Amino acid sequence: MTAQGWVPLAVVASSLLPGLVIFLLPEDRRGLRATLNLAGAFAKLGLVGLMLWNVGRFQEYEARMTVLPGLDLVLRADELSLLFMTLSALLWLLTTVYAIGYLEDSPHRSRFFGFFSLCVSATAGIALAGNLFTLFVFYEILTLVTYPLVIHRGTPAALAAGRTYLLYTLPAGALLLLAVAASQVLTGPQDFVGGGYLKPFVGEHATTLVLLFAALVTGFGVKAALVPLHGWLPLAMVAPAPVSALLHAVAVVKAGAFAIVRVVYEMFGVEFAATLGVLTPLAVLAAVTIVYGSLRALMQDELKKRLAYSTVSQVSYIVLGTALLGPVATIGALVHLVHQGLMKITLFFSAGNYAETLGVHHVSEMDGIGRRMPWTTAAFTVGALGMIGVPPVAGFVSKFYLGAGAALAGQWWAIGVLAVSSLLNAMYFLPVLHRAWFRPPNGPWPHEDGRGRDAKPMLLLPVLLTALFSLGVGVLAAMPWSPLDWAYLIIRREYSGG
Amino acid sequence: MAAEVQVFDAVLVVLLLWLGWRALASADLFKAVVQFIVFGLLLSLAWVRLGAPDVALAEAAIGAGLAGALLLDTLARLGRSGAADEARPLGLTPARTGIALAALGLAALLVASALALPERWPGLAEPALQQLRASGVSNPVTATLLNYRAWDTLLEVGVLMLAVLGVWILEAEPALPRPAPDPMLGLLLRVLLPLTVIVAGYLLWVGAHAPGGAFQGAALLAAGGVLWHLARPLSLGPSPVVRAVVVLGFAVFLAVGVATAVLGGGLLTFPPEHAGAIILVIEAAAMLSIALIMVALFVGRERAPSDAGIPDSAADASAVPGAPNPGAAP
Amino acid sequence: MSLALLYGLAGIALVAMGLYAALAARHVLRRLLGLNVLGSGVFMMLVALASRTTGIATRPDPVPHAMVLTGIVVAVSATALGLALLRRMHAHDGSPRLPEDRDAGSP
Amino acid sequence: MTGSAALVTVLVVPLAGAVAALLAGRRGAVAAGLLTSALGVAAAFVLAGAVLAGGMQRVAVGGWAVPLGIELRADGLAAAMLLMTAVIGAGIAVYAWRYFGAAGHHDPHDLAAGPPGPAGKAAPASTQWLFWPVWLLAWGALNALYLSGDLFNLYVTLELLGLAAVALVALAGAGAAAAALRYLLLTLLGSMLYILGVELLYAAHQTMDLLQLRERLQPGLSVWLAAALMTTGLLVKTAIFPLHFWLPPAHGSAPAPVSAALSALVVKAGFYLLARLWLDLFGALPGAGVVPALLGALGACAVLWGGVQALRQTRLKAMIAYSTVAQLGYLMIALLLASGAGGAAAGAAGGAMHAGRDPGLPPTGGFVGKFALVEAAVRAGAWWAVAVVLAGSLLAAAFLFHALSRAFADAPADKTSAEVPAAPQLAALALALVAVALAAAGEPLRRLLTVGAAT
Amino acid sequence: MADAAASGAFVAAASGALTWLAPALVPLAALLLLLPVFGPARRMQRLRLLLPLAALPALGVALFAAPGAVDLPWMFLGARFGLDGTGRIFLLFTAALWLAGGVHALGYLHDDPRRNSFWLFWCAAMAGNFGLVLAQDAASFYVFFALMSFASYGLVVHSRTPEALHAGRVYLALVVLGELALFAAIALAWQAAGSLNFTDIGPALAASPWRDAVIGLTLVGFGIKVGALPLHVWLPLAHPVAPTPASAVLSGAMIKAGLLGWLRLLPLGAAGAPGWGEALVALGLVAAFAAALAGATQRQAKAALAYSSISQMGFVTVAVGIALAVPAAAPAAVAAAALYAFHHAFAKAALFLGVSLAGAPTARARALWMIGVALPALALAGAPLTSGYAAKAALKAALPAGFEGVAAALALAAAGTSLVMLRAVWLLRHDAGAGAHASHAPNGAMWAGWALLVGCCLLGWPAVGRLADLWPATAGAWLGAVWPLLLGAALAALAVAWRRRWAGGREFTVPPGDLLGPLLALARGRPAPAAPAHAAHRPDEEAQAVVPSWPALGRAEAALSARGGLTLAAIAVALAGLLIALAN
Repeated sequence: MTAQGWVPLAVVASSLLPGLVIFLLPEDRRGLRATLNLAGAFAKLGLVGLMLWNVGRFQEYEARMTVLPGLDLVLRADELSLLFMTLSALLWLLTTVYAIGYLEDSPHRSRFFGFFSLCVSATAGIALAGNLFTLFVFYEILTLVTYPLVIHRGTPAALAAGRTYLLYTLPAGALLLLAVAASQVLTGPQDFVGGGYLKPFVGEHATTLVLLFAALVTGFGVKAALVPLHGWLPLAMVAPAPVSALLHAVAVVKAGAFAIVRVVYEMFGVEFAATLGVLTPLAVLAAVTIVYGSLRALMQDELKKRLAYSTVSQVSYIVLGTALLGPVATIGALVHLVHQGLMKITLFFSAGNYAETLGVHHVSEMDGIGRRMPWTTAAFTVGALGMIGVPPVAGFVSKFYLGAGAALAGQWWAIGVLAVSSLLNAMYFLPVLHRAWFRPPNGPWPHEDGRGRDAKPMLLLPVLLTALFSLGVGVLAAMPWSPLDWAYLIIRREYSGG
Repeated sequence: MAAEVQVFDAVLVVLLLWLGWRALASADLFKAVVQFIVFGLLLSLAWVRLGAPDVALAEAAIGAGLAGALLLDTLARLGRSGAADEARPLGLTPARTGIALAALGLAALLVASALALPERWPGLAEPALQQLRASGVSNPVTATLLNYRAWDTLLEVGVLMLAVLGVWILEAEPALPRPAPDPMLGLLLRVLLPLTVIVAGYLLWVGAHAPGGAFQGAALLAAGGVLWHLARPLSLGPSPVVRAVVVLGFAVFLAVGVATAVLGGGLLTFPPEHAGAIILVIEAAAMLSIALIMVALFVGRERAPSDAGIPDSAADASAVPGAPNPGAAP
Repeated sequence: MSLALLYGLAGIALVAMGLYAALAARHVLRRLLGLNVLGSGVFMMLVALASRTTGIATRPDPVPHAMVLTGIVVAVSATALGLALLRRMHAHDGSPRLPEDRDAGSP
Repeated sequence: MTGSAALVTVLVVPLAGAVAALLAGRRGAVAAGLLTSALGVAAAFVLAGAVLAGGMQRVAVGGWAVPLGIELRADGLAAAMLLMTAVIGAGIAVYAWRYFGAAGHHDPHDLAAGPPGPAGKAAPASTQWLFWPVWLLAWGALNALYLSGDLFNLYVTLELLGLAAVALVALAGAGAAAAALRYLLLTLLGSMLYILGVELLYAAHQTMDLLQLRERLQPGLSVWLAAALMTTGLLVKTAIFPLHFWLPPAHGSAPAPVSAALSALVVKAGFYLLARLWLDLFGALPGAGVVPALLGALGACAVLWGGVQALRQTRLKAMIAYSTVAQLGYLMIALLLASGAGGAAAGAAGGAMHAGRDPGLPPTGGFVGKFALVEAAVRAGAWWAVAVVLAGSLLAAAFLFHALSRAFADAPADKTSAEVPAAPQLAALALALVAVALAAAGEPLRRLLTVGAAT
Repeated sequence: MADAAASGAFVAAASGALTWLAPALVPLAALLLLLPVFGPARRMQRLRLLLPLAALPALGVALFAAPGAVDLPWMFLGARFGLDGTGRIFLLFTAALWLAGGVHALGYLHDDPRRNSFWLFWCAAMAGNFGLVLAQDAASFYVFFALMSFASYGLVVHSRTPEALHAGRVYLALVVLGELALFAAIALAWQAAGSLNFTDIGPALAASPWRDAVIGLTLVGFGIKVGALPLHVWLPLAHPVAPTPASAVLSGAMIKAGLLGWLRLLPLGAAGAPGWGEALVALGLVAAFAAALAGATQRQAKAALAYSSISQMGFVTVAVGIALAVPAAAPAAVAAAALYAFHHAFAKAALFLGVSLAGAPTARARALWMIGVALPALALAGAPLTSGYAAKAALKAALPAGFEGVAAALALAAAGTSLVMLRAVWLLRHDAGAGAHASHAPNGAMWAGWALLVGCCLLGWPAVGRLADLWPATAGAWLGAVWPLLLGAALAALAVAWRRRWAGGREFTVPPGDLLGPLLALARGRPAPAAPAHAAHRPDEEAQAVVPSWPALGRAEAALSARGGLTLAAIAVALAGLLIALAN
């Protein structure tokens, strides 16, 4: 453990400890619970900031603990981990604020916030995982602690969604277990390293490596919601809005995509993976997911379901960018990891605001909602436009790099996929915006909450902030410390150092 | 030592096997239990024939006596319906044929391995007898029980204690009705009780160098206790006094173990010069405890409906049984 | 045939009988009897074994004797507990058999 | 404190605690129990430290050398088991403190339980305190079992443990009597088979000391027969498929802390002994590999069967009980892998860690154990084992989440669930933390486990 | 991209940045003022009067700023803003147009209940339009272009009538399509040039293997905005339904943003792309003719004006085509295109604003209006002494050798322009009562805005060109300038006569959006509605057509969802089996 090894540990602990304490709090200790949550979130953000600053100056953080001989738990802060870490820390803070407002009077808040914090801890672990085993461990923990959140409402639909979630994630976990164990047997202890570490093993194991790749991608692909492993995600939208935010932006889906990025870049090494011939199938899989998710989103009337399918599609941009050989596509993938999170959380927060304030759950009920809830709808608009790739919202930047990367890689079809998908994005988001802004309300709202004009401040503030961030990272994309800038930093390491 | 097979042995073995089988296979369970008791008594004869008088005493007092009393008592309490069993309780069915074949196969294998044993066999007799001098007693069985393998015995006392705890747990609920005591027993008790106490003390004392010891003495003492109970029903629930006596043997044994360990000898390592005395102390405490435990196993915490006068622990107020259930079997 | 062998074989027979009864009987009391007979068989084998020291040592091996003594005490303890359980089960369920051994009609 | 003193302390503390609890009676038993737990944990840590530092600790009871006397030995595996037992036992104690504290309680964890009727109610509060002496005796028996190097002494500890377990199950009241009785009959039968095997070994080798036996062991009919008898007896006690049928009713009807103790500790004692026999004693015999293979196969069946059955259950505790059956199957597979050449350390580590009760999900020790198991299986090319472990872990996770979802399903209407006493929650949390710590302590634990394993 | 030097440059460039960003930022700031957080809508009434002035900074920059540029490496993907010659022309007319339009809108919308929403989109679109003119790199250009395009949707559907919504949907669909094409084009151009600066892209693209792709995508992407054939279909739908000031800026200013995009991104002058160029010329000519003819059949003045815009942009397209085909001719052609855009912007915007003044109450006002309408119409037709003549002349002068036929065709097309202008003016007069778009009589602000534009139309030319260019230098040139006008008048007379004599008063009308109706019908798989399209559209029905249910796909999803575990298990088993097989 380096001298600075406590920092990554503290990052994980900053949500873990409050989470554990929160479990024990009585329901009515709102103030204390909120304080704990927020203190943890701010502490995490501060720690992440510290690491960002220092990693930006080429210092690394590492904490290592040997579990079994040759089997280490490694938490390491490098550029790539911090990209994800920062996103999740920031969004955790906002989601916490949002959730405090959202769940104001609902039962089982301690349970909810407890699991929520654990979820974030697991995500921190995934982000900081320094080797495959650690990644896997935290990945499985994430499965474990997300489930209670998915079924939090306890309704039959929630339970069914939870079942489906498990139906996908548990076999995936088993497959991963096998794959991780097999890779452990094959290579012995290995840390993630820029450029990958599997190349020397190619000799007689080429086919094994291909299978290993397939197993890992399948396992991680479940959380990344790659078609046909995506079925759980649209169902999981029955969970409360903060959970959706968590699933789609802060933690779960991102974790899957992030893991795939790690595997491709720092386990196999992208160039080696290309010579192995596994990248093209992965890219095709991502492309299919992108188009399929968009098509499905088009058919949904339920707003959150539409958003969920949109996530299916959007997250695969990350995978697609990863699978396209070349630094530019990689930048696109990495940036999209952050940008998609910002935009999608905006959308889900907005959807939550609609549901909470007016009882609106369906697109068909949204006529004229922009007039009724202008701020929320403005945020929603920013998110939706970003998803389509309308500049200067964040989505544009990542799509731009993905497209350029595809061109650079000579994968013309990928540009086509991006274009078709953007078109479909427009087809399923623009009508929503149209209804919201340009149509008169058709009758009273389903379940109007008497308070105020727009949503409660606690619900509004986070969504405005995320919308602002979505806009900001697009407008200031090229600024130092922006996600794009950071992605460049990662890429310099990946393609030159590795 | 009788090493030659005599006709007596052959008859005894045949009788044992027949009684053993009858004890298991009699359709009438009462008969079966009685035959089991007789089987136990004959078994102690066999122990004597095999040169194990200590075991014989224990078998007669505990294996046949106490166990038999417990079985009979339970049978009585189960009532007519509970004591009834099938006409051919061990008659062969397809499933039982399989069990029988397995048992026979096991027996065959055991026989084969028994036949493979050498006729003369050293065992641990040599070292056990050689160390006798340092053990503090001259009866090698007592030496083994309370010195060489005292750790076994300590845990064994624990097992007994545990049994009574289990019975206490189970007897917590309102006791089942039982017949009123027989006044004739009172008379018998007055004669026998002092006798059992004296004999038990003797057995304890003599155990150091001759067959006998704490278990045998305790069994005898317990027999007296049971008689007492039959004459004047007792309640041996977990009242402070009862608990103290029940735990006494185990506690003393353990305390000795701790003391020997702390004082430098090591766990249950008795200095040869004091070994005899220490063993006697342990045995005395153990005998008291075991005797009470055995009675308690028989008596439990129940009390006769007519006899609510014996004070019980205040803590057990909830366990006071109600009036006899007139609908239950007598 | 030596004494040890005779009683050893008798012990083996008791073991087989007891094992059969413990497994085949349905009345719990009979099962307990079976276990006791099984135990007696084991003890008899042990004591018979101890008697094989004849001619080597002056007395039989005391260790098996001690083991048997312990075993008898353990067996009676277990029997007492079993009987208490049997009484309790009978009072509660109205049957002296384990649930899986209860026929539809008979107790 | 020297190693041998620590060893004696570890043995004596729970037994003395039982005495104290019994003497203290209803009001003082809890204090005695909790104090004993604390002392026991401390002693176990000291002993583990001593073993780690000084290798195997030996105490010849009464100063008598084997084979006449009994030698108590603490090697790495024993120390680890002692430590685990102490920690889990402490958790159980805290849990039981509150659980039995609430008079006339209704088991809050039995989701399917109806209103407690007069017939089904647990033993009255006046006897609930007996949990403490009985549990402490069981703990003492476990410690004695781990440390004992003598086959007959092991028999006595097994009996002590078995009777204690039965008495604990009986705490659930008359409704549990049948289950407890079945448990008693089978555990007695198992003991009898075991002692029969001990007798055969003694007859053949004139010693009951494990180490001495290993040196003297000559393959032969009686040895094989003894091995078979002892193994079968222990299989019954360990509830290995298809001899597991007694376990679900017994564990399922016991009070919650008792179920925890039984599943987490008591059945594992049988496994511990099996492992000792097959890793230390019979494993050296030529051709002995068949039995672990068979045990492994049984374990595989147990994993799958237990998992499937667990899913079928409607009662939470029955579910957990079947999951215990499945977990024991893992242990058997671990035993098999450990008995194979090379994988001993990993397999043993996996097995030992699995002893904590969880379905092998991270971040617990169970997960690390499962991982080690899979890795060992992959390394050994035992693909069937990989398949079984994976399938079993899926089933386990499925039933766990199934149970969890039931807890959630009831939730919205029921605000009173927030008033479940804090201590059980604390204890559950603490145990979970221990499981996590076990994962974290994997490396020291492994070092501990290797102490004495080479000898 | 991000290093210490960049942050240093940030400070140094701050003042420059302010100059070049102010035109876009001021409208954005105005937009923020409109957001309700600053007070209730009622109190905003007076403040709103200042909104048209948000265009003033842009005008100021266009008139007074020295050419230059500033790099803002932190913005977007590394932005560069500045002004060059072409940009100045575009900024000039764009700013003036938005200013005049804004003034007009003040009056036009003064009692409109949705005016707040209008001004929001107005400001946003204005900011986008100014920003894109000043952008010197592709990404920034794209950002502002998107801002403008999407914001104008709000202007198009302002009335919320079914027609407006339908037009809005078509517009939006094409905008999205265009954005995609541009997106791809810019991504490729970036890859080709390694930079997003326009100055780097052109030369680099000439040698790039992606040249054709970029050219094609750029033509399509901006072609939609320009209204190039066949991507023009939104124009005749959107312009009539939008509020008049919005139509004016749409047709006058925003349409030119597409042109500017072409000029910026296409490798004009760097390398010849004769195929593309000639195709573009041909397309432009066809557009010039066909749109003029279609416009002449329209029944709504604004639709006719919209078709006229398509036709006029056809002229510009010809210029761009030539620049693309013949590198040597590029500078002249580009200049001509810019001048033409300048001219067309004012003229067309003046005509559009004229539409809402048709209902003038007094005779004097009507006469004034008539003159004010006739002048821009003449300018568009290319009459001498108008900017139209100068622009057309510049265009002809830019034609290199080998394109003489094009010159003739352009002259003929000018006749078409005359025709459509006559039709438009006629429609304006006859629309006067019935077709007034404002809900109230013209008021001072409306007149003021219109007057500003007419004034610009008449007097604006010197700001960009030589005064002497406004009239033909020779008699032959006079003739050449006048005959198309006369031909157009003759055609008009013929058409009127034909209608009276032979058609029994029935009018032949090209439905606005011409190609769109059959296309949509084709997509729906049923015949086009017989009735004129604008009456037959039922937006909801169409919405459903865009969001299909595709039951088979739903079933597949349900199956996947229900058997997800199975799927995964099957995959897992197959993988595991293979792993095992391999391990052995």
